[in-house]
Order: sequence, then C-alpha cells, then structure tokens
Amino acid sequence: MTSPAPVLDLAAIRADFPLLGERVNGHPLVYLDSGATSQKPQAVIDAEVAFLTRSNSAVHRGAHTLAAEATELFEDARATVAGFVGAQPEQLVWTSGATAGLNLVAYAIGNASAGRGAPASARFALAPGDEIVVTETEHHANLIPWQELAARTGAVLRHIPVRDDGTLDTDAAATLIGDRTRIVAFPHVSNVLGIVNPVGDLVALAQGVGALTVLDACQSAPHLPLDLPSLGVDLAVFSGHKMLGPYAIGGLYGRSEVLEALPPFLTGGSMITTVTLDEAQYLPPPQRFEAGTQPVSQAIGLAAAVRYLDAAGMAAVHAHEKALEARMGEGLRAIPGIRLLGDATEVERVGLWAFDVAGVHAHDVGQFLDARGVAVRVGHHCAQPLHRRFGLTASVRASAALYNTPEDVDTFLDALSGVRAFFGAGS
Amino acid sequence: MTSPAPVLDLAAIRADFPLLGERVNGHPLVYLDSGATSQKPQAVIDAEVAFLTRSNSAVHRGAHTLAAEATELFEDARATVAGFVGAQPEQLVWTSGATAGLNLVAYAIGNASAGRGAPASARFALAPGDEIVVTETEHHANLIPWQELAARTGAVLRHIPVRDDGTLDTDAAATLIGDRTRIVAFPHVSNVLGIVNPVGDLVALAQGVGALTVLDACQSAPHLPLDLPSLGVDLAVFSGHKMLGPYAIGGLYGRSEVLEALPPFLTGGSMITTVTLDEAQYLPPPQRFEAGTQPVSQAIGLAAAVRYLDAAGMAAVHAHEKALEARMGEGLRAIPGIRLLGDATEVERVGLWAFDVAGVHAHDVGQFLDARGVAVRVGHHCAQPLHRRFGLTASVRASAALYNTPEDVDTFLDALSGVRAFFGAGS
Amino acid sequence: MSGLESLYQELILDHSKRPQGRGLADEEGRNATSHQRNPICGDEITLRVRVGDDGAVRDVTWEGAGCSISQASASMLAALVAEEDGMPRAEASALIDGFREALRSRGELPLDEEVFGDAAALSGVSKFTARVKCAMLAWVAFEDALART
Amino acid sequence: MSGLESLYQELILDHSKRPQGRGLADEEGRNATSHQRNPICGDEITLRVRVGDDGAVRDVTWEGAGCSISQASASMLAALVAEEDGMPRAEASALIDGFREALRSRGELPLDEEVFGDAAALSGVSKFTARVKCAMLAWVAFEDALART
Ligand SMILES: Cc1ncc(COP(=O)(O)O)c(C=O)c1O
Ligand SMILES: Cc1ncc(COP(=O)(O)O)c(C=O)c1O
Repeated sequence: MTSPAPVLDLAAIRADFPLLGERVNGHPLVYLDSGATSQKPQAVIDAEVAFLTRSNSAVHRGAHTLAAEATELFEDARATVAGFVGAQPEQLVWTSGATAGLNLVAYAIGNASAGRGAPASARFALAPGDEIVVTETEHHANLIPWQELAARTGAVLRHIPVRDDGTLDTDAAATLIGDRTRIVAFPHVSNVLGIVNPVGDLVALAQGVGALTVLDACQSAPHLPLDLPSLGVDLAVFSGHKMLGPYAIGGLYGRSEVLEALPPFLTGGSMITTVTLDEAQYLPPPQRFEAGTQPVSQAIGLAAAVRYLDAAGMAAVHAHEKALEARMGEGLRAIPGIRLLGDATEVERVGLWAFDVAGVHAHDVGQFLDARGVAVRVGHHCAQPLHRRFGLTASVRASAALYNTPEDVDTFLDALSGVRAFFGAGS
Repeated sequence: MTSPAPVLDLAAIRADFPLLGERVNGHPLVYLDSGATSQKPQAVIDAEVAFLTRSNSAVHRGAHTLAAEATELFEDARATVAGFVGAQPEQLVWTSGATAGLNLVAYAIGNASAGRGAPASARFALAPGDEIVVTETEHHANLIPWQELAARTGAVLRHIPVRDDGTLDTDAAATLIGDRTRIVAFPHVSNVLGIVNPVGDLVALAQGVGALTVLDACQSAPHLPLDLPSLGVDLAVFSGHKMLGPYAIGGLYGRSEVLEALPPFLTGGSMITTVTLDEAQYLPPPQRFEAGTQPVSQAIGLAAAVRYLDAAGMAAVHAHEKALEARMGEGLRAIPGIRLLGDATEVERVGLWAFDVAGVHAHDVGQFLDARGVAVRVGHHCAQPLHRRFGLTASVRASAALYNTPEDVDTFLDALSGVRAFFGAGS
Repeated sequence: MSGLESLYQELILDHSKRPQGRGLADEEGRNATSHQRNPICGDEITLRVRVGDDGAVRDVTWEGAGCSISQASASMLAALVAEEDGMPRAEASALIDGFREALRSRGELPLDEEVFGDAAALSGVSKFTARVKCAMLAWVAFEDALART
Repeated sequence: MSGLESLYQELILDHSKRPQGRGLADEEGRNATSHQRNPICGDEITLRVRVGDDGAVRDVTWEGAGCSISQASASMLAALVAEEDGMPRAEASALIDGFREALRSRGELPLDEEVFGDAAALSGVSKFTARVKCAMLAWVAFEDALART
C-alpha cells in the first residue's frame, strides 16, 4: 500500500496571502506571474515586522543584548534556508538575489584570473582560449555576466543549443564540453520553458573534464524539493522574492572546498580579519562573501518563507503545481492559434507555460487578460536569445505557484480563448 | 529678526519607533548605536507592508495592472529619495547599500580599465602608476574596494593622514593630490570621528587635477541637510538602513555625465536593450546599473523614511543632534580616564563620539553599559587603520539619531561613570 | 471591459490591421531614418522622414513589429503627416510635444481630434502607464529622424 | 545587575588583573605557537605550548590583548595546565571539547569546577552569545598549537 500523495489545503494557503484577495479591474485577481515574483504569505511579512519592531540591531558587530539577539536570529535564518536546499549553514552565502549571486561567481573567477586569492584560487583562473559553456535557454542573468567575464579574460563563451521541443541538446553538450571547458553554467529550470533540465547529465559531463558547475536554481527552488549537494553542482543560486520571501535577498550555495578557494567579490566591512591601509586579509566563507551590512530582516523573512514551504511540503507543492501545469497545457493546446514554447512530452516540469498567439502581439494578449483580472507576463522574459531561437521577440507566460487553483487556470484559459476574436486575428 | 531654530517634537517622534519602547535587561532601552543601524519608524514598516499586501508585483517587466502600479510606486520612490539628496531621479541608482555602491564604482572603473564601455568609458581607465587617494579615516567599505582595484590595475593607493585632533590633514592632501591622482574617495563624516569633513576643499583639489571624486555619505545622509550636486562630487553613496529605512537598499548618486560614461558593473536582466548569445547592449543610467530584480519594497520603504526625515526637517534634526553631541562630549570629558577620539574644536559634527576608557577594554565597557539598558557599539567599527593611528585596536562608540533624548545621553553618562570602578581600573 | 475598450478603440484596431505609411520609402531627397526599440517588450520601429527643400515634412514611412498600440500609433502618425501638403517643422515639433504631454498626463489631457486626427484615439493609452511607451515609440523615432535631417 | 555579576565573577576580574602564564616562554624543547584573532573586536592572543618527551603538555604561556573575559580565560587555562605535572594530550583534547560544548550551550551545561578549576567561573559566559568567542580565543589557540606539536 503506497501512501497517498500529500495534498495542499488550498483554501487555508490562499487565506495566508493577503494580496490574493485583491480585485483588479473589477475582477478577482488571478495571479499567474509568480515566475517573475511570488506573493508573500502573512508569516513572512510578520517575521520581518517582528524583527524590525522588537530585535532590530546591527549583527556580528555589537556586544549589546539587541545585537546579540539579532545576530542569533540572522544566523538561525541562515541555517534554516541552507537546510531547505540540503546544505550546511557555512555553505550558504547571502546575496541580494540570483543576479547578484551569479555576478559574484563570475567576478570572483575574474579576480582569481587577475591573481587575487592565489595560490588557493589559481584553479579558477581563466586564460585566453579557455571555454565557458552556457545554454541557449539562459535568463540574461546567467548569460551576460559570463559574456563580460569572457571579454575581460579572453575566455570563449559557447552554448548548448536547445531542441525544437525545448529540451537541451545533450548530444551537442557532450561534444561541446571538452578539454578547454572550465565552467558549465545552466538553469535547473528555464523561466520560459519550465522544463526540469537533466542536471545529473550535465554535471557528469562537466566533472569529466574538471569544469566548475554553476546552477541557476531560481525557478526550481520555489517549486521542487531541492537537495543541492546531492545534485553534485559546485555552485548554485536562488532568489528569495521568487520563493515567497522578501525582495533583496537570495542565496549562493557552494561546495565547501569551492567556496574556501574562491577569492572575495564585494569587499568592505565584516568580511575581513586584519586591514591595514595597504591590504586586507579575508575571513573564511560565508563571511568572506558578505561585505557590509547584510539584508538582515530579509534573511529572517526568507527563513519564514522556506518554513512555510516546508510546512506545506515541497513534494505536495510540486504535485499540486504539476496538476496545474497539466491542466494549463491541455487547455492551451485546445485553443486555436496558440503555439507553446518547449512542448516536449515525457519531461518533468514546473507550473509554467510560455506561448505565442498567432496574429496578436504578446503585449495585447497581456492587456486583454489583465482586463479580466488575469496577471501574466509578456515580453522576452529576459531571455532574448531563446526567443530569437523560436523566431519570436516576445511571448506570453503564465506561471503558477502553490497558491494557484484549478479555477485560476480555467479563468485564464477562458479569457484567453476570446483574445484572437477581439483583435480580429481570425478564430 | 531671525526665525527661531525649528525644534523636534521628541515625544511624538519616539512614539513612531516601536522598538524604542522595549526594555533591555530590566531597563528601558537607550539606543545609542544608530551609527551602526538606525531604528525604523512605523511609517516605513507600514509602507513596505502596504506594498507587499496590496501592490506587490514585478516592476519594469509586466503590462498587467499590478505591475504597472508597482512600477509607478517604485519610480516615485526613486524621485523621492533623489530629491532628498538634491538630485534628479535619473541620477539615483538603487544599490543594496553603501558597500555595494562603492564596489559598483570601483568595479565599473576596473571594467573601464579592461576596455569595457570604451570609448565613452576610456576616461576612467586606470594604468599602472595612476593614483587613488583615500583617507586614513576610511570605513573598510571605502578602503578595501580601492585596494582591490589598485591590485588589479597596478594603480597605487595613497592616503590623506588624519591629525591628532581628528581633522583631515588638508595640507598633506594638497601635496598628495597631484598629476597622477585619478580618484579621490573620502567620507563626508567618519563613522568614528563624527567630524564633517571639508568636502569643498577636497573637491577643489581633485578637480584641479581632473580626478574623480567619490563621497561616502553614509554618516551624513541621516543627519545633515544634503545637496549632493551642490557639493560638487562626482559620485556619492549612502545606506538606507542607517537613515530610518529598510535593510538591503541604498543609493548611488552620480553626476549625469559620469554615470552615462561609466560601464556597467552587475549584469543581467532589465539593464539591457539587445542581447545575443555573444554580447549585450546596455540601457542608459540608472537602469544600466540595476541588473536583476530590484529591492522594490525596500525602495518604497526608503522613500517613506526620507519623507519622515523631511517632515521632521533636516535642519531641525541636525540642530537636535548637535545639542545631544555637545551634551555627550561635555559629559565624557568630565569622566576621568576617558579619551575622546577626534576631539577637534570648531568643527561641524554629527551626534557621535568614540572613546577609549583607560584600563577597561571596550568590550567590557559595552557589556557594562548593556546591563543598564544602554546599547553602544564596541570594536574597531570597520576602521582598523584609524584605530591603529590612535594606538588602539578597539573603542566604544555612542551614536545618536533624531529620536534620542537628552535623558538618553544622561543615562549613558551616568552608567559610564561607574565602569572603571567596577573593573578596578582606578577612579 | 470598458477599460479595455477605452484603450483599444475601433480606430486603433483598424489602423493596426491596415497600417498607413508601412513600408519604408526609398532614400531619395532630404531624408533621415531612425531606429527605436522598446527594450522591455522588444518592439522596434524603423521610421523615415522626407523633408522638402522648404524644410517641411513631406512624408513618414516606417517598418516595425510590435503591439497593436505601437503599430496603430505609427500608422496614425503617418496619416497625420500625409494629410498636409508639407508639414512645417515647427508644427511637427509642437505635435510631438503635445502628444508626449498628453500621453504622460495619466488621463488628464485628452488629445484634440482637430489637431491629432485619428491619433486622438490614443488618448486612452495615457491611463495605462505601462503602454505609454508603446504609443510613443513611433513619435520618438519621428523626433529623432527630424533632428537628423 | 545580577546578569552582569554572573558574567564578571570576582574570579574572572582577578585573573584578568593578575593573569597567569602571561609572557611567552622561550622556544625550547618541543613547543608550538598559535596566533589567533577575533576579527570582530580585534582581540588577539599568541599562545605557546611546551610538551614533554612523553607528549604531555608541560606548560602554556601567552601574550595578548583583549577584554577581561579573554584575558581571564587565557590565564585560567594556563593555571589549569600548570596544576598538573604534565597533562596528557587526550586529557587536553577532552578539556577543550568540553569547554567548547559548555560555552555553546547557552547556559545549559555548566563547567564542572572539579575538572576546569577556576575556568569553571566562565560558565556564565555561555549565556552571552556575543562573548563566547572572547572566552574561546585562548582555547582555540591551545587546540591549534597542540595540533602543531
Ligand atoms: C562611513 C561608512 N561607510 C560605509 C559604511 C558601510 O555601509 P553598509 O554596511 O550599509 O554597506 C558604513 C556603515 O557601516 C559607514 O559608517
Ligand atoms: C531562471 C532565472 N534566472 C535568474 C533570474 C534572476 O533573478 P533575480 O532577478 O531575482 O536576480 C530569474 C528571474 O528573473 C530567472 O527566472
């Protein structure tokens, strides 16, 4: 007898998110833009407010009671968030978000290439002709930092192509990733395609040539049970605001020996041991990477967010979102003139679909849906190369989170089915 | 007839700060650690909560109603905060804090030195032997980024010494700043000495040799009326959490022609025009410097904070804090065994004093005061070189903000007067 | 859906489906071309103005891809210029300024049909701040191209 | 001020004013030195252990600057080692582990005076999480120095 899949108490969950009760343009809000940013449960807001009104004080810097309390809450938050992704507290560096985390890694490698942090960091140094491999599906945040790093070091940027069905061309990857490859950076889940990429295969290819792996876990952390150490990646990033947490906070996970060897990126207070006017010595990770006053209340808010997700259960969250994704996919395929991006079958997915509507510009689709209270994202979703690959400049994306209902999906589909007629784009 | 100096309604102000009503170790809290981080008025907390519960959505990225609303609130916040420092909205770049702002500048110059952003950015490029001038009073945040930039580019770091009385040695500065000087970075107010530095003199010296000026306004923005354009500096930074605002947000001000010529630092979404797999084109400032999801609710919180300060009136805030500073200075001079750091007379000051207690370690002083509910900061305050200059490794710092009362100062002084006896350090 | 219909007036949908001035004229006589993009949604336009020896604007042609608002706005602009036999530069500048002001007014300043012709139907856009850029795209290109002649 | 007095017990203030083991012994025989800093408050210690041919710890001497807790803790450690005529390494390791565990216990595990001697007076520190590092400094140096012999 297998135990039944855990289910979410949707009514209770929705009641925890004050914004979901809003009305937009005379209709109840149907929020299907969680891929851009999620809504926050009251527990997250309360945790931050409680900190600010009762314990607020500088952390790691004071001896007074408030400061000691704040430091404890801050470090407890680190342990909680690290635990959520299967990591040890010292393997979690606070960042201001995924973009900052990816820039941290790229700049730290740039610094290693300039000889900073040697000898420990020498293994990361890039030389002209060394290769950095990304994918054609990248969010700009996991693309441009590598372009810039390549431009500064003379390294060459290469890309794993995406197949017509949205899956990564792993055959091409096996050819691309070779002796010159030093870094392989890729998304766990693309924010346009929603497909869970074969992390294990890519990690194996990278490890085979001794390349560093960097995982963009922005679109998986809010939706899947995540154990970063067991995925085997060297480094990974995620953003708090996409996983029910506050803005301006994110995490960089790193394998201990990688973090220990990496030179710092941002420099300033609280990341040093001894400073003279001419030079500074740096603390071990994670503090080495946390210069200046940290996002203290936000860390505490993010800890509340992952506790919320944990309480719901990530397996249940994933199962729920999978059902929403299936309902949405089916409905979309049934509407004439809709072309789904990345319609591969037999793949694991999160609850999002991006699509093109024949004869109607994405912006107009978005506006039309908005008039019915349905919030979706339109544009290139910070993935211009991927859109170009599919012959588009823009698409519409509907993305769900644990708080969405089947009715949300139906309202969206129902509204969408009227869009081509309204704009006179044929039935 | 001159109009009387505006005064603060202290009782009303204190009532706006929930944390100030807390008790610590059985005593009412006397919070004298605002130099590290300030407390937040209810209005700031409410502004963030209102945004998160009613308008939360991705900005600059969506066409739906919530997104448009969020974008407007976010850009209104920019205009408000820019106005607070006398700047235009497009001259204000959001950062995660002063440390991030200073690193942004140092790395952008490093990128210019690597040829990025040329030809416009060529004027910022550093060559071996070029000089960067800082002061001996720097917070590590305005020191280490320049050390690292120097190490990467071959530039040389030099420092304006501080006199025994805590004033900058402007005679030495006039000799130091010369033809090789490319950058002059200095604090408006040192976080240890509290003295308002002669910005005009330093800017004149720098402009005389065509050097870029970078002002660390962390400890002035919360305490003085500030008009950055009229100070004549090229770039300036401040931190939200020190000026009644949220954590994880700060501002970088730049003269328009400087920001326009500076290459980007962090790269990713929302700062580009066209991206191919191989390269990216960048937006004009301020967006060029704002990669990825921004600290949206925090920007809105910071706008509420500066509105709060504006309503109190920065002239009144300064006058109030000046009176607290005078009372504190007098009281400290009267306690045997206390040595004030930077006891220059006839200088403008903010409300903070750092000092050494003969025979008692700063940590023990802090603990002793904490037992009486008085929260001060002990340690090197992220200014090791300055402490070394004064023959110390640590000091005690009491720092006031607009919400402190003369009674706070008296409680602190009264508690402090017992510290040497308790630790048996003579009368 | 009154909000939607105030934005997408019949006239706008008509222009977006049957755009005027579409297809760039040859580069003959005094002409200048401007390329503009809206980085957020990826809309682009290439717009060409031709001016007579008297400096008056003779015609506006364009090529582009984008939402119905941006397409209609370009079409309406071309139609407005076509109505006159040579639009004086000063008039063109005044039109651009007036259009921008109205669109940024958040619904406060409607566009006068006498002055803006069909483009007056774009008044409703000013209440949709996220769409103002779409409507402005062709006009920014027009301004830029004029500055280059 | 009962909190304060539970932290700064008489014995602690005594040790900090008249520290034992202060002044580094010459580097003779089997010895090793460790330098440790607390980056937050700038406290530092240089601690030297000398071990006999049997591997037992013969003495601990140190130099350093810091708060009364860190100074007292170093002094108490030196005194504890001095009490025995050669402390077996295993005992030293067990002491370090026990001390660390007690200090991290947030007041749950008091230090046994039978085992830790005067250092047992440091039990109260464990309730002041910001000060635990001060008390640990000498013991971390001791552990590190031992590892180097
Ligand atoms: C003078 C000065 N500069 C820079 C900083 C760094 O600010 P933050 O830690 O908010 O980045 C501080 C505060 O710690 C400061 O007082
Ligand atoms: C796949 C992916 N990577 C990176 C990012 C960047 O995250 P952030 O904007 O929070 O820095 C996003 C979100 O926009 C994303 O979806």
